[in-house]
Amino acid sequence: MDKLAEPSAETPKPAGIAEAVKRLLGMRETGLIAIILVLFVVMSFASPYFLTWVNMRAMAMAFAVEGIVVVGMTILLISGGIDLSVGSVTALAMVIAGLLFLAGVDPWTASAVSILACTGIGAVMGFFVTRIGLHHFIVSLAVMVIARGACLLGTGGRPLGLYTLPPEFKFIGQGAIGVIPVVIVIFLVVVVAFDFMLRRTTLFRKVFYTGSNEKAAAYSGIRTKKVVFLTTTLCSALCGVAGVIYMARFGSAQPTFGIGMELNVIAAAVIGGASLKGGSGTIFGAILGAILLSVVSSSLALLDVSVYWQDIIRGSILLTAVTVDHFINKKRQQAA
Amino acid sequence: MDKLAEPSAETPKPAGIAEAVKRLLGMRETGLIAIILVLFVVMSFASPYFLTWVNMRAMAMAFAVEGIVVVGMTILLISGGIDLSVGSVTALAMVIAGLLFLAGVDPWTASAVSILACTGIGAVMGFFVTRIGLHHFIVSLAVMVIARGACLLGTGGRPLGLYTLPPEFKFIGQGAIGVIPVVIVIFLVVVVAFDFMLRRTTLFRKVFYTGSNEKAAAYSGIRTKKVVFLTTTLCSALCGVAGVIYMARFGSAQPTFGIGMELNVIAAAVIGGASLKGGSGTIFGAILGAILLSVVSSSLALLDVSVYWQDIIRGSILLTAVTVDHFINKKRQQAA
Amino acid sequence: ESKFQCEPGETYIMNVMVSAHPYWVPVYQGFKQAAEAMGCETIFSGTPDYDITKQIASFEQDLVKQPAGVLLHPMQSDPFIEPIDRAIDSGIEVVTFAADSPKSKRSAYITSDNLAEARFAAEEIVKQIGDSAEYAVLENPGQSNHDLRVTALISYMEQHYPNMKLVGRQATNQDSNAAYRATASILQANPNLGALWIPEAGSAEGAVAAVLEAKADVLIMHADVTPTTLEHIKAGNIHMALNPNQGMQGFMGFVATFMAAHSDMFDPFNDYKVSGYNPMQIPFVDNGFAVITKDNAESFDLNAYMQGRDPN
Amino acid sequence: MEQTPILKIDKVSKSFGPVQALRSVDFDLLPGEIHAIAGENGAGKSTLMNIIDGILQPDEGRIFFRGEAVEIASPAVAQRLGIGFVHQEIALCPDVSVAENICMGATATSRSLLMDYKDIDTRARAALRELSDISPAALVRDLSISQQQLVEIAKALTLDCQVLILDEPTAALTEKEAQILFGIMRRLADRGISIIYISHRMVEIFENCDRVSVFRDGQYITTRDVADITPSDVVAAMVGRVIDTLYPDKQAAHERSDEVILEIRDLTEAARFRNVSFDLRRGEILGLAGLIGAGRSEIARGICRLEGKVTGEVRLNGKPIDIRHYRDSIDQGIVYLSEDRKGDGVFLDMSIASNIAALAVEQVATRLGIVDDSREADQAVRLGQSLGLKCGHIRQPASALSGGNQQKVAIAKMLSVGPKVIFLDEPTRGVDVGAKAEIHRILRDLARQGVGIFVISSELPELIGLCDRVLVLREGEISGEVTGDAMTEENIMYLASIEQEREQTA
Ligand SMILES: Nc1ncnc2c1ncn2[C@@H]1O[C@H](COP(=O)(O)OP(=O)(O)OP(=O)(O)O)[C@@H](O)[C@H]1O
Ligand SMILES: Nc1ncnc2c1ncn2[C@@H]1O[C@H](COP(=O)(O)OP(=O)(O)OP(=O)(O)O)[C@@H](O)[C@H]1O
Ligand SMILES: [Mg+2]
Ligand SMILES: [Mg+2]
Repeated sequence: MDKLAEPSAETPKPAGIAEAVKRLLGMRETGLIAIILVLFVVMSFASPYFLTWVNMRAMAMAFAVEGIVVVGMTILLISGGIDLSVGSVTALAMVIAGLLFLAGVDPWTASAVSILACTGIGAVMGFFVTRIGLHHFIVSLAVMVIARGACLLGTGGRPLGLYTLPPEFKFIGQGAIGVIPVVIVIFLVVVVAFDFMLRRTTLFRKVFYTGSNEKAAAYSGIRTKKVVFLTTTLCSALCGVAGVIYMARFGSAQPTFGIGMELNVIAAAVIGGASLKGGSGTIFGAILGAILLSVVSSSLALLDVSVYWQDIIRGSILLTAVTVDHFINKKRQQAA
Repeated sequence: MDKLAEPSAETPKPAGIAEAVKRLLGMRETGLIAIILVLFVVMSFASPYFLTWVNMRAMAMAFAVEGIVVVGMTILLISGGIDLSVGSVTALAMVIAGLLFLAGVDPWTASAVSILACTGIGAVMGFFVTRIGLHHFIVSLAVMVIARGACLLGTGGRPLGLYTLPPEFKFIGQGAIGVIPVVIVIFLVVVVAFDFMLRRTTLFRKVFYTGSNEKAAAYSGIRTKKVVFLTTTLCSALCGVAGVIYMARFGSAQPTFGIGMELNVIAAAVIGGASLKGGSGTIFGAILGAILLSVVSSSLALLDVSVYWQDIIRGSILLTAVTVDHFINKKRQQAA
Repeated sequence: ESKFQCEPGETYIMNVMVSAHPYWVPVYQGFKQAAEAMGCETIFSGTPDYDITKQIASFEQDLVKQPAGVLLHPMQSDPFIEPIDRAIDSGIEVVTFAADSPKSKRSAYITSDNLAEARFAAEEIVKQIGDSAEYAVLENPGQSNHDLRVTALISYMEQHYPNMKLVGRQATNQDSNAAYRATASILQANPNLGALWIPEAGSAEGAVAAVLEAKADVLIMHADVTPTTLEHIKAGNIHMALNPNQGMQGFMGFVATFMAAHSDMFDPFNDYKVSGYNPMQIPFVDNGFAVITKDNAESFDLNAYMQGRDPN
Repeated sequence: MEQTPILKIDKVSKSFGPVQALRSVDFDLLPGEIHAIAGENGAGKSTLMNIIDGILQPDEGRIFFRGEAVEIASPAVAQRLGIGFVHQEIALCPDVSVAENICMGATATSRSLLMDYKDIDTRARAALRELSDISPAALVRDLSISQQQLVEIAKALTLDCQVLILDEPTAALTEKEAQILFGIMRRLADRGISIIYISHRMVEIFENCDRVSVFRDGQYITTRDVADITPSDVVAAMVGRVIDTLYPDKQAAHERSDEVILEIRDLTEAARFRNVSFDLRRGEILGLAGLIGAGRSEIARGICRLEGKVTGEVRLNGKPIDIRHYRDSIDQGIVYLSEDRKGDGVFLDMSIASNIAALAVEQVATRLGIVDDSREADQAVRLGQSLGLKCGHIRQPASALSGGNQQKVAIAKMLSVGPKVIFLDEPTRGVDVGAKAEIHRILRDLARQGVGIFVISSELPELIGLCDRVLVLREGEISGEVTGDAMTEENIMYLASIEQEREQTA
């Protein structure tokens, strides 16, 4: 007690399996992993189709692109912000890229411009939050409405058919490398990259400082406004990326895409341990949260549960899962 | 500055017009009132129909019932909570009361039972938040899904036609006392009562203390968990009231009613000065926020603005309004 | 040799989005009735959400179960091209209904003719209030069949009745409170409004409330029906509703899917053997629509219809 | 004199995970006595008080109140028993007026349905009257830390209590307010109210208290009448060894140099201070004294560009420097230690190591900007050890530390960048005697190595003992400077409050 010691779980030492298990048990995400595993075991008994490659692929495809948005949202939440506009901005990304493509721009350029435009939207939100001093909630709510309006205006409310997208471009959304769909590869790259950066780089460390105690961060010489500006912009930029991938995947741009997505995405991050007050959260956890939500939805569909029961069961599983996770986590912290 | 004033303009003293104007200018809500006034002036030039009694009445009817939910949400926000389930719980209130009525229960009893059931839902959320220690966001998200599921299950997804509701009951939703619709009378009673209570009763002052600094409140002997339990329950109970009034008003119970209502309601409270971090907010301000949102929507419809432009304009006005309000408020605080 | 009968265990799936929506209920009843007549199993599937990724996932999960065919309501046309084609390549036939994916290899499409509905509504309005009056529409941008009902009516009026004046066009997105607000405003701005066309029933409920409150004399017509609008039709507050023939949609949908899966019954006079496509191709089946008025409203009570029937 | 104690603690233990904060502690409090508790940082003082107030529950042991065993399940129960508590870490509601904060306890137990704002105002005024001229209508969020501390005290005074606990109430107060507080304590004690007084300032204990109990490492050591012992006895009992010199040697005459490190000219910020000019010389420790609200913190924060719009010139080593943001200031080697430890000094939910690294994460990262955990840990261990930081391990969150140890984390953070000039605002607030001596010694060493040290402190003995020269600030203007033998409490107080003296004589 009197000496300054490092905790055991930090510096990786070649200490064998016991050590590895102990470290795993010490992680914030352990509870969530356990819950998902239980769900997998139950489901593979409940349905012979569950543990098939095709089903796994379908489930993964269902959350992979949204998972990219979850990454952006998690980082934003850690910095103390929130973004309700993710659904509309993702749709707007599809619409902008789609309109440019239909106007004759090649799809790669169109995508780049679209992602840039979304980044710009994020920058505008960042401006209102950091310079004017408004709350993220209200700014992103306004932008959510405006971006949806822009989608409708740009398309006249009708989906854009982009059947003529070249196959190299569609490959992003529909192709596969070996048996692994490209979408999932991109998703994994984004997740691994940002997970690493968030845990290890000085830049993203400042995101934690800012979200944990903005004033203390400012008193540590961190330009907290820049940090928040950055995370706000990044989240929209990742919506842009997601939108472009969706376009390649669906071969169309839908002005009504992503309605209600924000709650799903925020829920995933929060289930995964991100705090709505800022200062804590992990990409890994948030993705597990997204997986949990997605697996529950997919399982109910697979089991042919009556639609009238599905929402009730889904909500109850969500509540049970966060409760169980909460207790596991409490136990873990007491043990530490 | 040196005398202890009650929160915002309180005890009216016969102090002359100058004093009254000064007090008005000192209020948190002044900026919002100014913005709404400007909107009214602009609109009455833009459309000859705007400043008519019938239009005013229609605009008031359009937000009065939702306004009751805004009251509950504001109090909950002040205590540091949030509730995403308001839309589904309002719908569930309609469905429960509707089903009971169709089963032969008299509509008053059916309504009372339904409001009680909603109160129970709030109590369950309160339990999960205060006893288990989960976050309001995630609990109310789960309940939002469950309550919607219950609506679907109860009705098979089909709206219930309640055309046979007795006229005395429909009077709540469709009647008028003199020229004032009953709905608006109920709304005003709820608003005035809770505004008064929130400012003047010991019980509701504890809501502010709890939201401002839960620890400090607890150290002062306030049972903060009880307070949060209460505000969570109250918000759902008011959703129940709103649901029953909607039923009387539309003569039907719609299982899909109120989707997306939560964002609207939270936005109203936040525009009106409630903090998402808890500890501050007023009913008066929140209602002004609701009025602002509603007047903008009604005005755009009155001017027959193209649908595709409406969202863009609406979002932009929202953003402009909160920005202007922010600056007015800053000025006011500097002047004080 | 094939008959119009299923093998034991042969299963057909009907897949939709927003699966709790009451619209699907009579459709699925029709689907089931045809299936029972032909000794087949059915499953109702899809996603409760308005979310295309979830619907695609549920469709792909349907495929895992190796059904003989899927009757699909694709939420968007193009995103379903690849999944539908993949299903057909793996031997599972797909027929679309109420919304199409025309560029896919689906073998048939069953739907109400929204253009016909719009034409009918336009003629009825003109018949009731004359050909030089004011009318308004509520709409739900982004949902194709609702869009079509509105845009087709407007262009039909422009073409055939140039003196009909469109004075209001508001998005209410099936939300009755939004419809109440929009209608109230339209009534304010246009005291001479003669008729209101609404492409779905949810908005109609709010619109009626506004019209009644304003004591305005406005002819309301809408598509689809709910118990509340039905009562309003009986009471004369709503003039008329046009309801797609959902039962026929489901029944024909099943038959078409079955036929696509049993195309070996059929040897048509064309090149299918050389080209290798499914000979069972029907570009478009119109399931028709019913006109609901005061006189026949009794027959359109869904709750009465569903008495004693299993929704699943 | 055999009295029955009003409060008796019997073999109470408490642990937080692996940390045993209290081990079978005994303690008793007599009616009408002022009972001091002394102990190093992390000795368990606040933990015991939190148990008495019902905020924490003991793992073992019993509490007797007026001879009866009681279970104090919550602060509400404690209040009903008549226990009032001024917390070490300020716990007020920022969005609520001073008056409502002060009367919050009464509101919590009030049976009346309606708020009686007039009564609240009257009572708040009464409680504040002697302490300060803070407006009861002001929002707490607009107050400085010391003002908040006064509100916290006023709040406890309104309670009709039998036992009043004061956990380091004077840490952020100046002599003047502290003396007022002691007067009030005396009067309460005379009325038979028992007071537990926690402080790291020996002088206060010996001037104002009747008995003193000493804790060490979560254990109860002893209780003695103050009259029977000396401060060094208490310190020896606390630390387990004798600390001979509380303050390090001052700058010797031959060390004195005219070389100026930091030159401040005509520093002005409209509302808060005017025309502040001074030089900070190589090797010296410069102090800044003043009353609460004189603007001392503002000057330091203004120089570092942490707040306000300041005009004037700043020269570092003779060269004018242009600081736009605190980051520039840090890059130039000028750092500031905040007086509000909890509000802006530490990141409570982040690890100790990350806290210490916050000022320059780049230092513990590779050139590519990848944080190196082991370097971060090494830095924390190194700086922590040099300051005598006491903690389980450096990956614990800062919230698990005792108040004084959090302060050490904040100081370690400053030192991590190897600064040229350090502004310290109440640097030893809440730090125990031993650690304080250690911090003083470190500051002196740094000064000798050429670092410019600028200390703001409300504790005059600290300024006098530590500094080579003290500037005195009065209402935003420098009213004088004292050095050498002229550095006495009387002189400083005189310069800090001339205006008031004049007003009084006039
Ligand atoms: N919430 C907590 N979690 C873990 N450990 C804690 C917690 N609170 C206190 N401790 C530990 O308990 C011990 C006693 O802390 P306490 O705050 O009682 O000390 P203290 O005597 O008041 O010190 P100081 O003079 O610095 O205020 C310390 O080792 C501290 O780290
Ligand atoms: N955020 C703020 N808003 C309004 N007034 C403030 C704020 N911060 C400080 N003040 C006021 O500015 C004056 C100077 O405060 P400052 O903190 O510099 O004083 P100080 O000499 O450091 O005294 P202490 O820190 O002991 O209160 C005080 O009257 C204080 O109330
Ligand atoms: Mg302490
Ligand atoms: Mg200060």
